[in-house]
Amino acid sequence: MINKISASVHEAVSVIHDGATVLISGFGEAGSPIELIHALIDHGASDLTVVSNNTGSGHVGLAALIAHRRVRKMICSFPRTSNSFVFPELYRKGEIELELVPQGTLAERIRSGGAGIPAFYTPASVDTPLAEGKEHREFDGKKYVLEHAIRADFALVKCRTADRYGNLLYNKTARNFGPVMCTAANTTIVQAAHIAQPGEMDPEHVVTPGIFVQHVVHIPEPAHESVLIAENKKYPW
Amino acid sequence: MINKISASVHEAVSVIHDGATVLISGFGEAGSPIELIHALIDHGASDLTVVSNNTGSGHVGLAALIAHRRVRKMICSFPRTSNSFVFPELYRKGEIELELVPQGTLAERIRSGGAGIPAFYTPASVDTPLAEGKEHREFDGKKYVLEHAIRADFALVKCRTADRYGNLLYNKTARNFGPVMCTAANTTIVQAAHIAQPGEMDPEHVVTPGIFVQHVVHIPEPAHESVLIAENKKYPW
Amino acid sequence: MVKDTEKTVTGWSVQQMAQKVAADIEDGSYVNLGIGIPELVAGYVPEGREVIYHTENGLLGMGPEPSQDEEDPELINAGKKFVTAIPGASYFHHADSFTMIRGGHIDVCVLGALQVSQKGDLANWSTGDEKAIPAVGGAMDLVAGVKTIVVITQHNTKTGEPKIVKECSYPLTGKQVVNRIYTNLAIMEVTPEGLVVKETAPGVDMELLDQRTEAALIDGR
Amino acid sequence: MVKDTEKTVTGWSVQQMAQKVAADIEDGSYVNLGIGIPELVAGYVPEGREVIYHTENGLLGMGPEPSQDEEDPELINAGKKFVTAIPGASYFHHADSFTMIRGGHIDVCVLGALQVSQKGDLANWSTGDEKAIPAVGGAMDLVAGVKTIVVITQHNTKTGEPKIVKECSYPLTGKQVVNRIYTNLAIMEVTPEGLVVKETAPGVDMELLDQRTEAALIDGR
Repeated sequence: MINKISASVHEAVSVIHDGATVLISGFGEAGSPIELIHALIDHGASDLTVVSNNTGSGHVGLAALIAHRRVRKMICSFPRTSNSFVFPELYRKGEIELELVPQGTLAERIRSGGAGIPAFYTPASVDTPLAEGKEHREFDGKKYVLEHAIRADFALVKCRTADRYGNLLYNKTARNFGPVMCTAANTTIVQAAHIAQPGEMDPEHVVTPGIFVQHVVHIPEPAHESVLIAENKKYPW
Repeated sequence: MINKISASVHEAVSVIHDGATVLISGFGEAGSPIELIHALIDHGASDLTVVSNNTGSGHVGLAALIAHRRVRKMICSFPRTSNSFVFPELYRKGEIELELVPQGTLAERIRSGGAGIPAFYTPASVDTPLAEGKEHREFDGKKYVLEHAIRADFALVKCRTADRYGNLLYNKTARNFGPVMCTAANTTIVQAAHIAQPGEMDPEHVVTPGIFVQHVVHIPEPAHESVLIAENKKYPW
Repeated sequence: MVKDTEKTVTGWSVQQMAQKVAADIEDGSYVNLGIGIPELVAGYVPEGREVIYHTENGLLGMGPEPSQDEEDPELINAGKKFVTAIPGASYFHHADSFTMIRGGHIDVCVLGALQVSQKGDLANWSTGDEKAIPAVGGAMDLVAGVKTIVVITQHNTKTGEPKIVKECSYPLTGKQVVNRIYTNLAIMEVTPEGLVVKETAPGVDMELLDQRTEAALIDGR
Repeated sequence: MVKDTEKTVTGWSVQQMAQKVAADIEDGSYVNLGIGIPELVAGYVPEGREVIYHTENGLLGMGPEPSQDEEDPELINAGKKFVTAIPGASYFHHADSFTMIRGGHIDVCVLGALQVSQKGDLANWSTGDEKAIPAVGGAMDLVAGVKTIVVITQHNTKTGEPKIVKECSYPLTGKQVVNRIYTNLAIMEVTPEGLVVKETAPGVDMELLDQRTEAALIDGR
């Protein structure tokens, strides 16, 4: 019987090795797999390359992972937000690398990684510093830049509901990067607030088919990053 | 008020001009917009380039469109099936052009057309006759071929349910090429068996967001191609 | 030789600018609003028009701000503010969201600017300051893909520097991408002939506008 | 100098071949079955194993054939036959379906063949006949993307020609893509050293196999 549900969050992330590339879902706090990230901090893997739209807020979640100096390099589109202090400070000191990628290019590079497309052309960033040094090409008289797929060792993704096959449903705009990230990692680890029985999800509604998911962890009441920040929490507590 | 619902199937297809490129959804009969195709035959546009996975069966739907000599060129992955006679006969006589494309490459070329990606690399068809004369390139020691996006003037798509915004739900494996084709045409015309009120569809379940659809036609009981063929029907009746 | 009037004329308020932008958005348009002043535009859609808002983090059919007890940290816009979803909305993932943007499906994008050039070049993501944390978000995809790019901005910086310039000195977001510019002083259109002034705010004439603008302007009022 | 036994030995039935293939598919595998003989494999999954079937027209979790009154023309497989969906299934569009294929997410694909070469080249879509209507479907994507490509085929054509050859004479579906070959006479594995015979059908020895095969064979039984 296929059963992708892990016994614990710590077991689920225990496979993550030093030097790994890790995709982390979320747009701001929406969709950020905060319990998986905290378990990753406990687990201790370091020298990570993290691909995520932002760099986390306050001293919890992704910001805490960075604060613990586990991240060598961030690949993201928007590394600063109102409550992000950790990344900016390390970046200014030259102690963390940054690859800045336009948001749509980031999403498409990840999708391509999952879809076996090694590279594609996009008009985004042409004639800007972000396209400098990259290969350009004209199609129908318009300029495009070649962008390469992102594939990762692991993906950490938050969703609303999962079943033992790894089929996933998301919640509103917390869906964001989750579905494409699930496809682009060798091992995708998902935290789900609800566990459904197979067949409970209408096959018309499944957003991420189980084939893209390797491990599911049941986190019934995931924390809200903004609430933790308002409470001045710092991980580990 | 946005209302994309057309008064009639004939009004909906009346915009299609001679020489147009038309995407037609469906995998075999599943998802084939047979009423839209019949209206297109009545409308009379010719010299069409049609992009569809197959070439139709019997003497109805896409096969009838081809039989009426409205199609100059087919772009498809599998132009013959058990009941397809029309295309094979014209093809053997050299009276219709064929661009044969691997099925996954066809889907990805259409998706790219809809996504503003002019070209991408794929491993499919490398070292086969279908890649001959195309640009090849190595990424990480593996060979890939460059494929170009397909964009069309029109898309004819069948779905189960639509609302006035053009949001769509599909039915089972009749979904197939519909969602990507909706994105890749200047004008997407959809036939829907049911019309829903805005908000009736759960926003989590919408498969094609309305932005990709221009016209919706209500066809309450669409014909089944296989039933028509079993009855030896020929369009126009 | 700065006249008194030049110093005191402030032109339109940001609300009035937003109203001008909204008036020029056609019924049935799909619109993406940038963070900040562009968000005001949603409040001024004229009676009888229906406009659908897209937010690049995965929602088409974004509705107004929720009441405080309806706030949902998993229903936010690209500026990470709480929003709602209208009946007829849909959620989707980021690659699909940027299919809408890059694929030319969004009709209008309203963005803020650091600088706009007379050729329509836009700089709105970085001042090039070495110490700043560079952050681009979806701006480069938006200007590359959306059919009409509208800039809404103060005509000058707080220190009086021109923002409508001959050439942008800041790093570009995109080259020749802006179609129309709405400032507190004027509405301008980028044309092959140059930057054409379509309307000026009360108390603003071409002389004053030229003094506040580095770009060459064509009077098209 | 053809011996009597060579003419009469037919080896395994297609059902037995399908059973051999099924026995070698691991528990929990995601499997795509080609049209025809490959479809038989689904009937022989050993007790206690759960295998998920993918059909490239947009279904993961394909179940067995429906009863006649459950047949739904909008629920079909890649061979356009009526199928069912298991609890835990999902529907998706073609680009997502080929993300599964091209992206390396499918574990095993079982395909028929016109010819397989000793290096694992596969020809299964065209005999190159000028009058034939060329049709490729998803075969080229499958062989390019799926982790393990298994061929199930009669060892020889109806007229006795070898199908396991040194070099394919028919147009290729893919080069060096096949991992294992199951015929009525033997199970063979494509290795860097060459084509290794892992098992032979009752009454089949290497001498008979060599006579029925154009490719060079290594006895690895």
